[in-house]
Amino acid sequence: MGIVEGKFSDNFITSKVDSLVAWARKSALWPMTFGLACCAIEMMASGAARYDFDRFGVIFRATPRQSDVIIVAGTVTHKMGDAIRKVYDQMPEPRWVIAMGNCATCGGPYANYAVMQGVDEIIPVDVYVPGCPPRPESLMWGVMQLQKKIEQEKYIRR
Amino acid sequence: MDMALEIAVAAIKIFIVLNVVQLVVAYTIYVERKVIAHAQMRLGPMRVGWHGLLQPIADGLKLFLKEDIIPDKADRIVFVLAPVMVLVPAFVVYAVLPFSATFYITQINIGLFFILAISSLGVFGIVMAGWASNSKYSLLGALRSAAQMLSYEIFLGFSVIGPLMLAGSMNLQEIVHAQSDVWFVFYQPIAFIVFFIAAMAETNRAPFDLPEAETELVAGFHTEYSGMKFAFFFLAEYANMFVVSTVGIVLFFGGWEGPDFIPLPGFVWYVLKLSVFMFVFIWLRATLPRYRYDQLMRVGWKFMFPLVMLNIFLTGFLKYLFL
Amino acid sequence: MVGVANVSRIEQQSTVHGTEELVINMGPQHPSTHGVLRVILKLDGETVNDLDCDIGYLHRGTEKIGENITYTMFIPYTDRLDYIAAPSNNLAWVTAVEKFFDWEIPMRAQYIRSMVGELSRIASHLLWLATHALDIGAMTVFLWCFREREMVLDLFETAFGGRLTVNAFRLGGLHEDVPDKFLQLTQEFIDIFPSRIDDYETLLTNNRIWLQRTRDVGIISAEDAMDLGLTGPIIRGSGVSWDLRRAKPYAAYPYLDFVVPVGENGDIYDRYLVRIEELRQSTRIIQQCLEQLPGGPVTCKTPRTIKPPEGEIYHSIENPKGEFGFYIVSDGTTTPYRVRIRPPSFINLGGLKKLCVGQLVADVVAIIGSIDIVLGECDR
Amino acid sequence: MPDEVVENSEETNGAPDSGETAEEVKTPPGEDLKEVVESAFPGAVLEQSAYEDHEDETTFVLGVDSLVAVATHLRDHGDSLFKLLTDLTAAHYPEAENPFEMLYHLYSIEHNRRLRLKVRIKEGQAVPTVSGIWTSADWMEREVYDLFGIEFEDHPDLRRILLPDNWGSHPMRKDYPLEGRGERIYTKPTRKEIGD
Repeated sequence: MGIVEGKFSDNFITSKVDSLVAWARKSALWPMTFGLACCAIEMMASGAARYDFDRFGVIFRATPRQSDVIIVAGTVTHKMGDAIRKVYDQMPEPRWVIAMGNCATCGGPYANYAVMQGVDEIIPVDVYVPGCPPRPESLMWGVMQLQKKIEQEKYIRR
Repeated sequence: MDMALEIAVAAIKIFIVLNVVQLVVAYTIYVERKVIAHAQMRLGPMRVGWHGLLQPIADGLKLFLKEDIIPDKADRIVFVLAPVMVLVPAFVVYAVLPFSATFYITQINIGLFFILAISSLGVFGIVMAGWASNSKYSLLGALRSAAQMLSYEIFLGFSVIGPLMLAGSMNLQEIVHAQSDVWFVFYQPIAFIVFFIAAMAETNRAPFDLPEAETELVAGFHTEYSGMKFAFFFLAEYANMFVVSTVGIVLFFGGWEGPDFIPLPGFVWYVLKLSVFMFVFIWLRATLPRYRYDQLMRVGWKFMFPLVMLNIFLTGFLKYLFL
Repeated sequence: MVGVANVSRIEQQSTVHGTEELVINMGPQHPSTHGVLRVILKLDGETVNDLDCDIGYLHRGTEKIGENITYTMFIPYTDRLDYIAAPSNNLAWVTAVEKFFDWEIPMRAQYIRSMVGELSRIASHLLWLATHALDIGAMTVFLWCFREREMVLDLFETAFGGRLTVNAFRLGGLHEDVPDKFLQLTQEFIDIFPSRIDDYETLLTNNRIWLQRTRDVGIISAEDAMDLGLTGPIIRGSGVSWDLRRAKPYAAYPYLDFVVPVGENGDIYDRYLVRIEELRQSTRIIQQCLEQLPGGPVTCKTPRTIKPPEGEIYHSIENPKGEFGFYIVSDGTTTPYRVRIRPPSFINLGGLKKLCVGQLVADVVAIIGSIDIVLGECDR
Repeated sequence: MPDEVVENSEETNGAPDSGETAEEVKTPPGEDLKEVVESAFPGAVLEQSAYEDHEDETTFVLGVDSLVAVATHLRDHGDSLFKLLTDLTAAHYPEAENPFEMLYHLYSIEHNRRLRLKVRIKEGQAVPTVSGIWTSADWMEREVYDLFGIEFEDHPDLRRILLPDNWGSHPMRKDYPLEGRGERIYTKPTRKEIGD
């Protein structure tokens, strides 16, 4: 938002502007296709006919530059960690992170040498979706939860 | 005084066309999402506005508010200029497109020539984007795009010669008038097929969407673009679809004129025909796999090029015999 | 796009020739590498000169975990190896462990195992077809395949309660008998499924673009396939009629009638045809299972703690991806001493270089798709 | 597509393949294979075993030196034709005299039978590569190198494959802990080193 971000006091106009901004952002959440493991399959199912994330305006983009939210779907290994961080850094602000599944949340069943115990060790997570793997409904809940969070954020208000 | 009035009228027209077209282009994206969704037994956008009608506005606003990244190693000036270079030619072309018998911005004698000339400028923007991004995916996408658009430009150019010979003019209005009895598509089926295929390739639409082949090159030449700059590329693609569809309608389907027994205003006919064209474009995208780079070139040079040449000779010969 | 660690030895050699070769790095995050595979391509124009795979981005140490938990506890971990066809993995593990004992597995359990195994084959091949077609650019097949895949997942849900990672079988049989509704829904599914396969074929089999993209691309001969250790539909696509369901039958396969489809040329198109035919054969097998399904118990009497005698066994089954096996060393305690997973994807992926060199970039994507890898089991 | 479908003979359909598994005489399984090996390399099979006399579990223990020759012979000989290297792996027995066991699972499509070859080696001892015999061994040897730290002589490209290049240890060894990155047990950083 650049120069106007957080500059104005609370009043009728600024709150309306903020709600418009929030509406635009929450209505066009473009996730990055970041399938890592089992959860990626459920993420694909979420985009497919039965669950159809397109209804919420959620369409998967292939490049981090054009996406708003990264859904970390699957086990994050130490080898993968660098790549995730890099992708996250390539995304433009404002950006959000959904940790999908137990592995991305806390390492899940893989408590061993190769697996990072949760993606929040390297990038900040907004919504944790539990499940192993979470059903598409759960992911949908996660996206809606994120939409609620976006609604509450302030943009041009202090 | 007349001069001032003319300029004012032109300015108003330009303002209307530009805004309406922009809005319509944005909604084409919405329609595409809806049509493809239904082809795939989904619903498409539903939650943002009634049946997702506000979706394009939300998308646009979000992209506008997004951080605008210029990669560290990119060539900054070219990087910024590239989306403009793509979008401007796409919209400049609207200056000569006839939307109905009375509604157009300007009418020039070399209308078709103007369209071909301007629309081929778009490829510069794409090459610039690919080069300036300093990313290998972008570069490969841009190279593919350049090769594809330059070669198919030739077939596109040759395929319109047939109708031109029949109409005997390059003025788009006159071409439409020449079709008041029979649409040229019936005289020039070969030319139309070549035109249609070349038009798909020109606009980088499936099955010729190699430059932005999502599964191979991430997002092709606009991999590194974010926010509004990316929106420019997106808009330009659909604006170009509009242009080629309109040219196709003018050259082969009698422009704004419909059969006499159905009295509808010219503009309505135009919109109807345009919708059909657009629908076919989207339909093909939902159905066909993607061509490979070398196959694309082979189809072009070995199949379409001889075909369109043959068509020109045939048209000339028949015209000499019967007219 | 995302370069990690060193861009390997290929980059260092890239300026040997006068013209510079383009080194392009696909993955680990790339839409068409089917997970977290990283492929480093050395290109001359659009032709692939050399290729190096970097895997291990999903190495979760499953084998090490297997050495530290009991035999029963390992079943859920097998789900997450080839997560696209989870029941198949369960089947491989339980049949492997059962090889230590001389248990008499009830026939009802055997039939249900075969049936669920074939359902998972359908699920896996559908996902393969979906993503493979998407890689080549056909969007709609993806959605159609997912429609049927959802139906299969619903069946799993009815029978075992889970969609993707189902934990379907137990040592000695099944956890519980499947509900009648499952059998009824399975019957309904296989009644409509053949016509759905016809739908996919309408879109692809005779589609000219599809033919051009897949015919004579990524050819591998039978000899080379054996040398590279390729198994499953790939070796069958090259004309070797070898299927572990036939060669070393397990579960109820000795009593079932099916055809092992083989290809001729060993190109992508043949692999496609083989898998499509396998879908039909799976439907046939499930039909037979439903017809012949005997009554009775679904589990045999097993000891309270599973302690296999000392020794080592190797047992493998025909997974949708190829030969999927376990090598287990038992030291007579409740936990295995060594668990080795024989991963079909890992070994099939080893053949990628052979298949890709000399092809175009766009073909690499198609070839990766035709190998049908799943990284969970490739990296373990 | 029907022309590409080969109907397998219906006879083999009813029962497990009976050709090889029939137990006509009470000899331990794999006796014929042993003869194949011994005919060319007398004394090469150091031990022979099979779990509960399962035909598929036939195991030969070989010496490190004779491995490549025997393996090549088994691949090419008409009575064995083990053209498929199903699996190549290792196991670690820290207490044993030769703590590492290399395992080669062979399969013959023609004869539909399996054979397991074993080679026992010492810590730090290199094994000759079999990637010249079966190309598929290339990656599997890299994996063994990665997870067990066993070196392979003449391997064309011996690098780590699953773990990052800078890992520094070999997690599938028995002395490596399950949890935590194993480097810690070798060089546990002091508080001073961490900068705490």
